[in-house]
Amino acid sequence: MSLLSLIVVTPLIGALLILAIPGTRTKLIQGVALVFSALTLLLTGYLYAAFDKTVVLMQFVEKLSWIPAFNINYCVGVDGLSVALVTLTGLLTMLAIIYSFNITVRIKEFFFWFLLLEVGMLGVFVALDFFLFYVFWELTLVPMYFLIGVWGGPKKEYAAIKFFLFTLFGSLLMLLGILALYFNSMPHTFDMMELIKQGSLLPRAMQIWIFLALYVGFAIKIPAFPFHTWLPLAHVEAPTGVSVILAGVMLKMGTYGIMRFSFPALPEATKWFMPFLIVIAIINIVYGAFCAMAQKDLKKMVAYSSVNHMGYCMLGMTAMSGIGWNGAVLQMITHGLITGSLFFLVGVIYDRAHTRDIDAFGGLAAKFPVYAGLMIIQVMASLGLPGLAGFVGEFLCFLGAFNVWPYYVAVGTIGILVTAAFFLRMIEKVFLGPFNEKWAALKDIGFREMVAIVPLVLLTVIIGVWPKFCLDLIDPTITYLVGMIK
Amino acid sequence: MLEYVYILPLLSFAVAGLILAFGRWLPLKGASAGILVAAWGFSQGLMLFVKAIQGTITLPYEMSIPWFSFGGNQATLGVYVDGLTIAMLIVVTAVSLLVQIYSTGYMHGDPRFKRFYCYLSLFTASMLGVTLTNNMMVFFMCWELVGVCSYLLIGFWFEKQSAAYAGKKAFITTKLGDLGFLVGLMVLFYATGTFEISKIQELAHAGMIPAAAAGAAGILMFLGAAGKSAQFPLFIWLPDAMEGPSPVSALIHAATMVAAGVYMVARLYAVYALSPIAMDTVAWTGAITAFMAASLALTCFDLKRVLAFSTVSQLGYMMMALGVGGFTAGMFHLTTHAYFKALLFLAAGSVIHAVHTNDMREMGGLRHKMPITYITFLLGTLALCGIPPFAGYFSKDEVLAAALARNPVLFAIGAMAAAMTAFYMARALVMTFHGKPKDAHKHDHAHESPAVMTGPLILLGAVSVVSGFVLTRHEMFEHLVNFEGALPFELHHVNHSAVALFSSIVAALSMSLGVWLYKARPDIPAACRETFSPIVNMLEKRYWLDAFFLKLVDIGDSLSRFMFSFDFNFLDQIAIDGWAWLTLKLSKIQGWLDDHVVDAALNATGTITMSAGRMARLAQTGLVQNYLLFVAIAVSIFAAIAFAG
Amino acid sequence: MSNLILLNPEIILACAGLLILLAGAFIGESRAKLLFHLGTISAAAVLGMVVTQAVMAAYGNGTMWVLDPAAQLFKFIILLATVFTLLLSVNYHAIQPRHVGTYTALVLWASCGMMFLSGAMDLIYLLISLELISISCFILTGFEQKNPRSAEGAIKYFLMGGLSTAVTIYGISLFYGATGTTNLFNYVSSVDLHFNDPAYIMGMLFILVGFGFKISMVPFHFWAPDAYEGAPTPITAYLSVASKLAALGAMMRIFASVIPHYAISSTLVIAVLAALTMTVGNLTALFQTNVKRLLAYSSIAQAGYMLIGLVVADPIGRESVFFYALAYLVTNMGAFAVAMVVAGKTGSYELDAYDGLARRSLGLSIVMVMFLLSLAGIPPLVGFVGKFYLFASAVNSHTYLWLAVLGVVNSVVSVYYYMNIARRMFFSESKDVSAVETDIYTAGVIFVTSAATLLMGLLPETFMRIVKGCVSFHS
Amino acid sequence: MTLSYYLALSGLLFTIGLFGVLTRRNVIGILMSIELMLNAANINFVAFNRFLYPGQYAGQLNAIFIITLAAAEVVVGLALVMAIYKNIKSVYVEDYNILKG
Repeated sequence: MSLLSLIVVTPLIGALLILAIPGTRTKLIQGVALVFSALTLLLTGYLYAAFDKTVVLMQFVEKLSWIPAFNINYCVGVDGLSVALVTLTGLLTMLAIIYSFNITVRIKEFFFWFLLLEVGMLGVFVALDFFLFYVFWELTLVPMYFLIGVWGGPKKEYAAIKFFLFTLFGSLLMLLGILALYFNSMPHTFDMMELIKQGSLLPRAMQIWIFLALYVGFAIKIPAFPFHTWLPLAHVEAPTGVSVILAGVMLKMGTYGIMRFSFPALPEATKWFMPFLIVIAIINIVYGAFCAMAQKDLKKMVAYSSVNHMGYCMLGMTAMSGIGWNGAVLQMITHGLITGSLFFLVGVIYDRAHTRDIDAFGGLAAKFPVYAGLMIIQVMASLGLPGLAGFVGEFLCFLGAFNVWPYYVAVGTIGILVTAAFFLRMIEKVFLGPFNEKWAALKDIGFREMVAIVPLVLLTVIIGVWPKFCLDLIDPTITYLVGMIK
Repeated sequence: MLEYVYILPLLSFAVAGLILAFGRWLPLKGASAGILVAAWGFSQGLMLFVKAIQGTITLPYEMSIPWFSFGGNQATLGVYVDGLTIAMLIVVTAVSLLVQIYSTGYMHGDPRFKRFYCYLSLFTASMLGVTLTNNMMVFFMCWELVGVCSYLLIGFWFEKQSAAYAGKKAFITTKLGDLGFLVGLMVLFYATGTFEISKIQELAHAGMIPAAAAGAAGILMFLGAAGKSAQFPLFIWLPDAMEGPSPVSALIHAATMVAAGVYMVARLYAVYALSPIAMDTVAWTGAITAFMAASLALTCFDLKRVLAFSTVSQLGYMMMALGVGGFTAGMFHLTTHAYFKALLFLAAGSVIHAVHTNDMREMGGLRHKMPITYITFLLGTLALCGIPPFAGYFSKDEVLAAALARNPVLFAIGAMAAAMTAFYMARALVMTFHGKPKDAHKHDHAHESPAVMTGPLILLGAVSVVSGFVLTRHEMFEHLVNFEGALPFELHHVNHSAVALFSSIVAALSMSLGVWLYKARPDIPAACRETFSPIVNMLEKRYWLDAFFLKLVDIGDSLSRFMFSFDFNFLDQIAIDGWAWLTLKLSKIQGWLDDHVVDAALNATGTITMSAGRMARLAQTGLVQNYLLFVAIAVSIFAAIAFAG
Repeated sequence: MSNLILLNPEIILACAGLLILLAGAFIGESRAKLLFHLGTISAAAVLGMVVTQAVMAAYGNGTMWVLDPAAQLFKFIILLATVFTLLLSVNYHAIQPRHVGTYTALVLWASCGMMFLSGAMDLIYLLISLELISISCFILTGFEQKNPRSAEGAIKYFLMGGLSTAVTIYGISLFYGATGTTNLFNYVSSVDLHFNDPAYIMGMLFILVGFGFKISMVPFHFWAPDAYEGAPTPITAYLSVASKLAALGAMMRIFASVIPHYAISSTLVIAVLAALTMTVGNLTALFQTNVKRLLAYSSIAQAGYMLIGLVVADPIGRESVFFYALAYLVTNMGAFAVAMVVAGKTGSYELDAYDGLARRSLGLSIVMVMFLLSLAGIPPLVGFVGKFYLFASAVNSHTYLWLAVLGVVNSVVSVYYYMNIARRMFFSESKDVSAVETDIYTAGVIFVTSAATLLMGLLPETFMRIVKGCVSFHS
Repeated sequence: MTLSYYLALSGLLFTIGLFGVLTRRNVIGILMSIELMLNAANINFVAFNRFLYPGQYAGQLNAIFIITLAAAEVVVGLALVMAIYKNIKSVYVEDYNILKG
């Protein structure tokens, strides 16, 4: 079994093991979940280390025949585009599991679904066969449904089913697109690399239809305007750990899919769609930021800021240049770290105060310096402060796109301003000003929460100061991919 | 020597972390570490300066390491040192050092003393980064970082709502300008293919950058400078920034950070020089700012705000100088201004420390209580007003001369601003230190500040007196800071001495007028306030610029509320859930059909006939069809299909 | 006549039915369950025979019937469903001990009819098979004599069935008039003559009514929810799986194989009806509060999906229907089994009986979710592979891409009500928290079907190869 | 007498049967109407056999099958009517309305 298969299987074993443990042995279940997620993280870390940065093609490839009737293979591999995302998934899942030790009801089910979710997410990033990709893609859906629906907030059931239906609709359209590609390849295949080679030979109209079908599937996950409305709801209702995964990993599946497949395989359609894509990216940026500004709920604000940030990512993609794509990939990773940690931080205050209303707080910085400090660092990272991770990705996205779409980019910068405005306003209302004595009894951030959050903060700073750490992996592959498309 | 200059910002960064982590175990809660590093930095700067003057080091010096690569481009991390850098380096380290020493007294006993020094170190590090970097991308990073430090320090006493607000206002206003900077940077990148300053300069000197691109980049980046250096119309944040502790005002909002915009224009002067439009924009914005801010200071009663407006006005001078081609003049004014304005702020801080108010109407007669503060403030005032032989005289003189050389209108505006400067400074001096104490209680409790605070004041006072004179000896400053193709420092074709004489006389007259009015006839200014109330009102409203920006914020807020309501009410609830709703409705219809069809099931068979009347009656009872009828209909349709095709 | 040996499974099954009926008259009520076991064993034995025939590639035909791989596949499906049904019936409360013999015999005969149907190559032969199924099933539906629902369901089923049979027979007569034969072997040779003959087209369409009734195609589906709700639950499962799939198999033989695809000018009619079937089934299922009814409407929709493959009718299309039939067999059977278990504990088929089931019996809930997700077509379960296959055939055909798109939309709609059950099980609370017990027979069925649901989803290759081997109908 | 007369008769019978199925309230009546429709088919079979394919017996044979079949169906149908009558005490189809939705 290759390393990648091991990575995908480890959490699955953990999930099955948890299923076998009696539900009353909560400590054991938590332990198993932690151990297996940690193992996965170790393996992904090893993958990160063992990954050859100079090779632009797929590495750690494993190909086994699965369903020969449809020429479907179990085919996995990673390149610079996916390797960091795999590691990110491993990291965020483990941290989210650590954070989720505060879940008190139905612990067994929770961690079972959580590890199953990890299997799906890892699978999406390593799959090289489109059928396999689709299976993993859908595999993330069901655990997410239950995680939101059972452990979520007041409107959890609505949020869960909405998320499910929304994304399912997209993915089924994607399935049709995949099938169309399959039947137009010769010999029929689901092999992504092969389809990428053959896709460009399709007639333009066909490419456009297929692109559209795939795009809807991906766009719903990203989420791109106007398919984003499931996101605020799902993020807000989901329990903290799940919001982290949702924002940190699952949104990236959409952009990853487009970069991995749609753009390289359907160049004509890409060209045709580009003007729309850039407009959507700009709308995401500006509109997401403005929507976030209107929020009174801390979590919803962070959720809408994700719409805005994924807009940057799409902007970078539309550049169709090495600069922009580097930015887009880096933005995926940094958004995972930053927004993930922001959701953790929002969770910390919600666990204590049982409210997320921005106006309900005030002056917390005086009483909770550590919490305030972490929050301010991550907020600054989120609004793109240089020196922290958010900036480099964002800057490269803008820089890349500027070459092609200068005026759109100029409009898009408004998003930066608005993001700064609403985040600073939030800080002002929550942390600054006179201390609201109502919260005098609350405690500052605890050890378990620190364990979950501090690694993300550290990584935010490290990537911000030394982006090479990430970009070295990404750049060669991206340069190669972009060169290939052009 | 030069090889190790990169250590300066790194060390400062490290010290910031050190203070945050271990401050409580260090002497003076970590202040000592910050001061030591600043002192070392200052000594390094001074040595560099001396060596540069002596010519024992070759400039410009550049070194860099690869930072990261992106899509075939390489970003580097490194330092670029030329005369301009050294001049700025000395300003930053000197003021930082003195302010840190001063703050041990000023901030004594503050519960967040440690954090204050952490922020100061962080700021110093970032500012050194701005000064030393060889790369516009890193420049922008540090540029933003100083903004954050400014945000944190303005809002240092964040329990005060106004302080928290002012911090946010400063950050967002400068961020607005930074959008321009960002876009300008991108224009510059695509015009030159690099972020490296030396390469950009080379290309600019070789004329390889198209004038249009240079102009666009220049103007866009100047927006950023306008935000940072508080130029019209973005200067609105600076007066509010006075909510921060006075040492912060002295360091950040008088001497260094606000000068970063000027420094940026100077740094990319080669690019600006390619585009007359960009130059004119800089010059005119500077002139307008100088005039407007000076006029605003006339009616202000808050001591620190008077100084803040004065700072804005002086920054306008510098910009104007750069815009008209007075490269060296502008930078020289930056240097001298940094010292005397820091001095004024620290002295004002000393006063505020003593009387616990900013309002000049509650001061008065303090010169006996606080002699050192008074003397040093007086020296700073004279320097600022441009009275010979103080520092300001030399630099302001050069600025005006440069303006006259290029455009008499600019000169006239500058001269008027100079007159107003002298007047409001005289007003501030008199209201604070002369006359009778207006608030006896505060006056009684006032006392001279401790030595750690007066020490820096005295030092800065000395510098304010001599720096102008010293630095112009043997063309020392010009030798260090110059730009080929800009106006020479000593302008020979205009009557230099005439300009100097004229400006000195104007300043002296105007100052005397101020002193006389506020000391002997305070009733006249009061009467003037009455008489010219519309103008006073306009000035107190700051030309309605604040209102304008607040309106913008309001519009943004409404827009955001509108968009969210669109998002939620339309997009989510109607366009998306609407589909679900429609589906459910459809299924209800279907369910209704089944209810009433299968519900009646065979029941309906008895009542259905083929007659239309019967159908109508059925319609009235709600029983339209039944399932056997469906079969029959299907059968008929099938038959029809068979015969049709 | 020597070929008659190929019909041995049917003959043996029919005889077994007779024997069991007789035994039922003599056996004591306390040992009546033995008859279920006998029935199960004979069905299983016949299943073994069918498998043996398939393995030995024992193919052949008579004058009115044929034994080809497709027929064997459907016989396999039918017998498997029969075994499951009888196992589920063992502990079903509403069957009185003295009627066990009758019940078992009727189930076996109905299965026998279905097996005949799967090889029918003559319309009259086909008609008689259909009637054998129908008549047995009418009785089985009304088997709970004391239950008015059961009787009402049966009578509705019967009347609807009677009408469709009449229409079908009329169609057969027209077909006979147009072609001079009811035999499909003979017909094939004279095929080109009749395509534009109205009598022929009308005949074909009227025959379609009979099939439409059996597979509950809209608008001939109205009986299904009522009969399903009224019938004893094992019979509901049987009707929804065996009866439906057997009819579908025969329909495939006639409409997608014997009569060449291009020759049916009415394919569009079936396509439209397929679209209607999925849509109506899914839409109506949305508001059901009774699980049996919900599954009834769901099975209507499932038939709609399967019709996609029938409409496409090229090899991939046929394969996809065959595969989906297998998938549907295990999934739907399993879902009904779980529904039966839950009703056995709570005494109700209403949705609120599922509240908090996950707290009471996590394993059962997870298995039920698996079945529901498989019906909805979520990977990696077998239902997904089936849908994938169906959509693949539609995409491949180009002409019927719109059916695939509609199928996608319908799948999304269906998830809503499938997940509604899951929601109840996992998100809601119940007052009663006692565990739900499962008897050994039902547990066996649930175990086998759930394992198949998962394994066939993960490793579908074997089954795909089997269905590929079955697509070429004998003609 | 030509084929068309027979076909017309059979068509008429079929339609009458269908009409009856749709309009009778009594279950027995509906059963009888269905029988009419079956007989319409029988007429078809025999007529086609006689006029179009005179050499065969298939049509007539089919008719006999169908008569048998109809008998079986009626037996079961009447039994079901009995069963439901025991439960509901009515032979009118509009009373069979427990199951709906």
